[in-house]
Amino acid sequence: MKNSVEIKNLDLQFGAVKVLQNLNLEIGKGEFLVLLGSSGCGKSTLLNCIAGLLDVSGGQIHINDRNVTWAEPSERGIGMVFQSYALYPQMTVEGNLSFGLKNAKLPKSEIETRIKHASEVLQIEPLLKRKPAALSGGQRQRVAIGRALVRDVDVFLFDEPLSNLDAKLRADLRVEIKRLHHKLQNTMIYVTHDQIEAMTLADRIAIMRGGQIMQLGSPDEIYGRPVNKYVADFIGSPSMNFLDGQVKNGAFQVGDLTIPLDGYDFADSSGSAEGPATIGIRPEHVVTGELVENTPFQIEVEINLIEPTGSDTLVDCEVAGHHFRVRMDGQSKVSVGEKLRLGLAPSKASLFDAKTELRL
Amino acid sequence: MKNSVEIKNLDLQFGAVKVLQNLNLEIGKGEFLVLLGSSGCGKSTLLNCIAGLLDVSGGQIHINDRNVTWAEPSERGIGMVFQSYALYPQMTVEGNLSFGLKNAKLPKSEIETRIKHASEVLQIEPLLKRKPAALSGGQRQRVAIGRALVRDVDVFLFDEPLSNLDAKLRADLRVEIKRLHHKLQNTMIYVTHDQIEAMTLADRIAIMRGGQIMQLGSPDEIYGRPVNKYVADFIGSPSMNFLDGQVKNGAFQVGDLTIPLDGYDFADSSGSAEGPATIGIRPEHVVTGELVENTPFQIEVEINLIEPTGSDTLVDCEVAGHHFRVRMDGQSKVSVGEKLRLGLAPSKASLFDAKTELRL
Amino acid sequence: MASTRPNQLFRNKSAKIAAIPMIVTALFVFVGGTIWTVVYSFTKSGLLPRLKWVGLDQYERLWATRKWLVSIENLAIYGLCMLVLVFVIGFILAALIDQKIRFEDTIRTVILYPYALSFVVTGLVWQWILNPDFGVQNVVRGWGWESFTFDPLYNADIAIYGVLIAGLWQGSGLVMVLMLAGLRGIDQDVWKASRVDGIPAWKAYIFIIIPMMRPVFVTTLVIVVTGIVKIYDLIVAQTGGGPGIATEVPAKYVYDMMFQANNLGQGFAASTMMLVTVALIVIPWAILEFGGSKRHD
Amino acid sequence: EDLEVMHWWTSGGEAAAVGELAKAFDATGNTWVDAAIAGGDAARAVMVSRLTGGDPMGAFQFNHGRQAEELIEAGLLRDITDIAEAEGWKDIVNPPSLLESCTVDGRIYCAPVNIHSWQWLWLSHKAYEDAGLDVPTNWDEFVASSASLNAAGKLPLALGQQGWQQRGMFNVLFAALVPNDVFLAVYDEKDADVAAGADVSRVFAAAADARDMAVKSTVQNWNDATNLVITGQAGGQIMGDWAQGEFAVAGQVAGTDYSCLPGLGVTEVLSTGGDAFYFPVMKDDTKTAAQSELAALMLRPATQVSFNLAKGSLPVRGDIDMSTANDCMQKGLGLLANGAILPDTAQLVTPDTAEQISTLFIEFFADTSITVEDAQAQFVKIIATAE
Amino acid sequence: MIDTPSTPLTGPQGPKPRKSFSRRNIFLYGTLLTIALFYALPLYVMFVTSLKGMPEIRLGNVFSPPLEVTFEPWVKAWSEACTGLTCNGLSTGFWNSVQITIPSVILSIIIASVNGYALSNWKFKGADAFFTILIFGAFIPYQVMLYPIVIMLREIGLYGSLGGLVLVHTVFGMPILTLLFRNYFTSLPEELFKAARVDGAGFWRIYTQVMVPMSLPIFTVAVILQVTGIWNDFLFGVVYTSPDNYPMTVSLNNIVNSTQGVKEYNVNMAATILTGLVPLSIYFVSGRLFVRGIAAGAVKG
Ligand SMILES: Nc1ncnc2c1ncn2[C@@H]1O[C@H](COP(=O)(O)OP(=O)(O)OP(=O)(O)O)[C@@H](O)[C@H]1O
Ligand SMILES: Nc1ncnc2c1ncn2[C@@H]1O[C@H](COP(=O)(O)OP(=O)(O)OP(=O)(O)O)[C@@H](O)[C@H]1O
Ligand SMILES: [Mg+2]
Ligand SMILES: [Mg+2]
Repeated sequence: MKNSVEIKNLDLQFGAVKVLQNLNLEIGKGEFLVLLGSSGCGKSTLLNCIAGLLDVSGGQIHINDRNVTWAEPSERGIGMVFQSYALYPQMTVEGNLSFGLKNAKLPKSEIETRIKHASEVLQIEPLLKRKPAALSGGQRQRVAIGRALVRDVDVFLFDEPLSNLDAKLRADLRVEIKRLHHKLQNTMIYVTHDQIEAMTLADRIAIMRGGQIMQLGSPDEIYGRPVNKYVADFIGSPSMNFLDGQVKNGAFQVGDLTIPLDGYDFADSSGSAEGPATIGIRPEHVVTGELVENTPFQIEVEINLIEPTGSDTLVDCEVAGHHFRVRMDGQSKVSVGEKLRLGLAPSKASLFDAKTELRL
Repeated sequence: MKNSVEIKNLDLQFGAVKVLQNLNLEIGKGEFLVLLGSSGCGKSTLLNCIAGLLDVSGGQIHINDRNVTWAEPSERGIGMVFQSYALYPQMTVEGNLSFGLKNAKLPKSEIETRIKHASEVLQIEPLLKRKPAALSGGQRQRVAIGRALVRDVDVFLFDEPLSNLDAKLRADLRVEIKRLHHKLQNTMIYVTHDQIEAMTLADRIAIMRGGQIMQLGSPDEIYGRPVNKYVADFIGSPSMNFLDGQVKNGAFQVGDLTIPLDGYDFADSSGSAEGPATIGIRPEHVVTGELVENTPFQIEVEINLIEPTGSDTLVDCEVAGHHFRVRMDGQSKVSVGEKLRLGLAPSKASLFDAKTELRL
Repeated sequence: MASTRPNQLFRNKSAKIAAIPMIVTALFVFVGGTIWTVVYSFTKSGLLPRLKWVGLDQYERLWATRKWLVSIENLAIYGLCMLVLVFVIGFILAALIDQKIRFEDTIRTVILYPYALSFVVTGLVWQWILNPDFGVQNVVRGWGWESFTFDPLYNADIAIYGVLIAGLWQGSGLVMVLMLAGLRGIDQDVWKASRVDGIPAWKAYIFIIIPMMRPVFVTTLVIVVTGIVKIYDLIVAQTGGGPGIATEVPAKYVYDMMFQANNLGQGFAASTMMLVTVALIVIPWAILEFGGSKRHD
Repeated sequence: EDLEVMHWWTSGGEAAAVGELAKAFDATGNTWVDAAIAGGDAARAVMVSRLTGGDPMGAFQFNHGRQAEELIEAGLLRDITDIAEAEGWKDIVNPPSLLESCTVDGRIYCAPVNIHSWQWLWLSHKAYEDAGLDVPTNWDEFVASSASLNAAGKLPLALGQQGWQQRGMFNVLFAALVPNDVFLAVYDEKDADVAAGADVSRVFAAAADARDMAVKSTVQNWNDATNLVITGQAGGQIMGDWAQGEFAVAGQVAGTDYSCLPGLGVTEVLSTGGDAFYFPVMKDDTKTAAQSELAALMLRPATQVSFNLAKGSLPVRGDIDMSTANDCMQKGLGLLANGAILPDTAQLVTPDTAEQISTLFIEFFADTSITVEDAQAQFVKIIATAE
Repeated sequence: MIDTPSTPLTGPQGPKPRKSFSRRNIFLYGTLLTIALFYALPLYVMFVTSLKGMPEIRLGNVFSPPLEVTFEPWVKAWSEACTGLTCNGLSTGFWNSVQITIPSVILSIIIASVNGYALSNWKFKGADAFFTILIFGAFIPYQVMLYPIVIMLREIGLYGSLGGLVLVHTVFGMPILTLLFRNYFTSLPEELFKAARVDGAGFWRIYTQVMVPMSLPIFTVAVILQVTGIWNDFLFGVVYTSPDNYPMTVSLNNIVNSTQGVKEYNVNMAATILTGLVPLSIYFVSGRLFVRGIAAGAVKG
């Protein structure tokens, strides 16, 4: 048993619209995989296919080395948590948790044990007799997870479980899910379009776009070495700054600036590519203040706009005619119109081909 | 004309439920005020009162020094953007923008000029002939703003305009709104429960709770010197760490730790309070690595959990029996179970009375 | 457990089994009944259905019969007026009731109650009320307005409108309730937006709210139109098709032919014409409305 | 044995009459199971449905006439010739045309039970008194009086605005204003030339008169029209013998408060429409036996007397004592006895034709722009295509 | 907490004064009152007529209140009016009607709701075609189908029985009800349905345990539509059953529609009001649910 979930050449279309195209994915036992992508890219569709809630148009799905392509959802050994929670509104929390077990005709004692265990893990014991309407968002969310938990399955599917919550609750629940994974050690497939969630939770992240997987890798890899401009732009908040220019003689030229590329790790290790390209620099990788002196490339800009977020301060400026953002410490005192010196380290930048948008 | 909006002794009740209680608020001309508070605290209600969409139960509302308590919404010189956008679904974007103007019997040329201007500012010219259903979330949002914009009013009211959007779009639109404010220089009252939005956009923030304003001040003030524990906890993500203990002899005692309070700016400047209290320390104000040496208070902890977010790494640990979170640089390489040295600067901490929860 | 694609016929088995009553009804009752009707419309069936073919004779006679032509014309007038007015009245009532008024329940029930009463007698009551000698006209004249004339049921030119009044009285309550429900489903923010825009309520209803209520209108439309096409009892109870044949309608023609004239063939020919017309309208519409797209939410 | 009998006699008098039949039937040791549905149309629909649905009732009421022909052809109805013969109906039924209507190909399929006649003009004494006129004694006087009645604020002729009343009135005019042979030539032989002739023109002219006289009649139901006559608001009404019931209920006395003119006082003749019972073929022999008993019983003198007195109709046999009948009914009995009778149109034309004629007159009465000539031309067309 | 002690307020403050006789209110309540009167007028006429004796009715003014109130027409309508030989008024038919209405309403709603459920959540190939036919069926005049259905019922041996009538009501209620339920179920969150499938619930279990408990409002709507329709039905009741099962409307029809003989309008009116009481009381009881039901579902198309 190598893989927990294996998806082979999966195709799915609604009528003439191809939503998933020849998709392959292997997820190891106990792995926490996050599917990340913008709205409409097919994340939920993929999850629904795995769960058996949509009939695939082609390809196979294996769960625990069993071909389940045509199996009923309940026979696949999966549990699923929905974006809207989808709690049964007329049943109590206990009813919600036990519904699936009763369907599976489990003995009463067994049902009780499982509910007890799940509600302990999720700390919802005092809520068991309430109906969903009497719960707060976070509590509902936990019940929804509990419903997957009691099924005692190996694979958990989460479809944007946190996207309806406010920022604070979201942060708290994120931690809880992470903790749960540590405790249970089962496979989790987690859909989100929130990249903070993806980065904090995932063992590996799959970035999807238009029904295909763009990049599959650890959060570090995706953050640090995005395979193309789309991924680079998608990951990171505030998002990466892009400057369009040329790679020439081991340096990047944009407008009248020349950024040396010494230390940049080219994808094609043989040599340095040449030609029109885009350089991407994360706002948090731009240094200011005294540290500037140590960087290979420096520039002075005028501050256009300041957004203090408390912990950080975001500064908008212009570099070579491109809108450029810099993240500074929350305590920094700067003001609009002031001049600011910035320093960049090419080793932390990303270069993309102007045409293919692939990493250079 | 001192103030753009003035709210005096405002009361509002639904039947027996008092939603707003004796609320006073003055908003200067051109100010960007954010109303921040958890769900159900009365933010929307207050905004609706200002807009004239709800009849107040007591008190007055002045806009541009005119008592508008009994005026019709359309006569108040306000524009409003709703959480759900509330676009007229069957009209084109242009129709949505012009409907109110046509109704006010403005000359055609004037209507055209205003629409042209608004759509330029918001960059929605290419969308003018489309219907809302054919727009993406962000575009709809801009149309909703445009509808307020064409009314050419001094006061804009926003009711959680971004809460339905995904994180990335949200960040982008936030910037746009900020920019718009810079350009137009009109008064804006903006409701949200997302504190990042509040911090980045506001000139001043009003933190609401249970129909009352807890604290009104600049983002810095609110972030740095919260007046009570509620505000302190509410602002900041990840949220502030709280340790319950005692203030004794100019130091804070929790468990067997003693945190010196030298440099702490007591609210009651006369002297240092004594007795049971809570200390609040923001995760981003805890230092690690070499910098620890410079801090007045240091402690070694074991790492329980790590959450890398790309740009930062959040570390969970335990301090004096309390759950404690630390924000580290995204590049820091630490692992669960490892020991970590932390340093605190009391000057950046907040102290709250254990009973009243007010700032000491 | 299948690793190969299972037989399509047996997927979704329970749903197919559950839909059997619907399929049987659709095929046997509606399609079967329709075919049966069409087939017998080419026969010379009298009191009993009999397969004595006469070709298109029944249709020729049908279209040569003034009563039928008048029926169609009446249905067109009645249908159009009813459709427009029942929606207008139903909507206005719903809009008025939606103004957070007091005694809403009472008013709603008063307006809905005609729907509960059978036509047999409501027709009679309206006959009385519209009767010039002891109805409204009489009362108004009693007040001193001697020249007041209101006798819709006794003037062949406008008799159908007399029926219309009763039809509206009976049917608008249901439309009102449906519309009210639709109004309650409208996002309150849209209302607020229109108030901020300074749009008067009537304008907001016409330009904003009504277009947003399309789904309710569709459901209501089906209910109202089926009621119009099948109108029969009211006419019989109120005017019996009179004065003269001024208020005859197709369904009554069918009924008269079948059960009074004992000429089933003619009745079937008339109903075939009705069904063909309905099919021409309903089927393309239904395909647009219900076919194709999956879920409308 | 239980025998279900279906009919559309639901009003008070009718129900009482049914009660007499039921009593008589129950006395034979059987049980009459009553199934009454008001309204001939609905009732006929039910009867036909029950017959085709294979769940026939024991017996059912139908109008005399050709309505049942198809049911007989389809073999759904029982041949009761043997009973008729055993009971000697041929000799007792008066007029014999009633039995003829029950006969198809020489076999008898129904039992006639009563005669209802349409040809009555009911006149209000009060109305004429108020207008200072004498009560007319025939149709022409009645027409002549209309102007004065009008002047006195009275409605000359009360007419309910329902089709069957208008058709009925036309048929009455037809029967009363032309010689019998003309009537039969048109309705029985379907002679279009006669229908186009001058005799028939007189009927149409009279119908036009009636139309003018009734132009202000705004009531719908026949009994509301009758009420106008009772209260003296209208001069008269042409309506069948059942109208008598209304006068009786209102406490009016024939001769003093109102007059009845059979055959409109012109040709004193009555048509012999009425009701008959049919007996479906049943599988159960005991039911068939019960049917036989019922059929036989229906024409027995005792039943005829009690039934017809209750119903206000005339018996189908002339050999019984009806001395308890009232004034108008006695007039009718006298006519019957004299053989001053015509078959009812329902016995002569198919329902389809009747319906067409009916529609024509409904239109004619409602629309004064239809001329006498037009109407007659259309009538001729209908007769020409009638079967 | 900000609590600036404020100076005494001048000018408009507090709630906007609303005159109870504002133009808006006069218009609103005036219109509603007028309309309510218009709607209530026929009921008034029916009611006063039912309390008059026949001589008074003959006097003619339908609007005048009874000079002499008599309840006899009500008694007569309920328990004395004759239908042929049985003179029990509406009372016998009443129980028959109850016996017809209850199973018909239940069966038609169950079948239509299952159809709607299958059409919205378990769509199979061709389902839409059948649905379109159903909608088409809603337009077919009942009379036309009278004989074909007699034949069908005869073939399946249900002709003349209560079961047959229940079946007929089910069939003719199906189009509109299916439309209603289909639209309602479609508007319920699809994820609930999916969650139940993951929980291993099958077609029926999801229907009974998840969908039905969430759809009480639309069921109320359906009950109202069906109770009104079936309770007031005359034609089917009389054509497809035998006399011992005739519904109340047959008595009503017999009271009202007797052509030859004396017409007792007061009894007619009383009978009609009595017949209408059952649906009417259902409206009263469920008015609120009715609105909510449609709002939550039927409305979405
Ligand atoms: N039933 C359907 N018929 C046709 N197209 C569909 C259907 N369901 C989904 N789609 C399309 O499939 C694509 C993928 O949808 P999916 O729900 O998987 O997106 P997603 O990645 O989950 O987006 P989100 O983040 O908004 O939930 C979308 O473009 C959508 O329009
Ligand atoms: N019509 C109403 N009747 C009774 N209570 C109401 C009504 N509208 C709002 N409330 C109550 O008033 C309080 C404030 O509501 P409000 O909508 O202003 O909250 P909010 O701060 O905007 O919250 P959110 O962030 O969820 O939008 C809530 O507790 C709510 O339950
Ligand atoms: Mg999704
Ligand atoms: Mg709000």
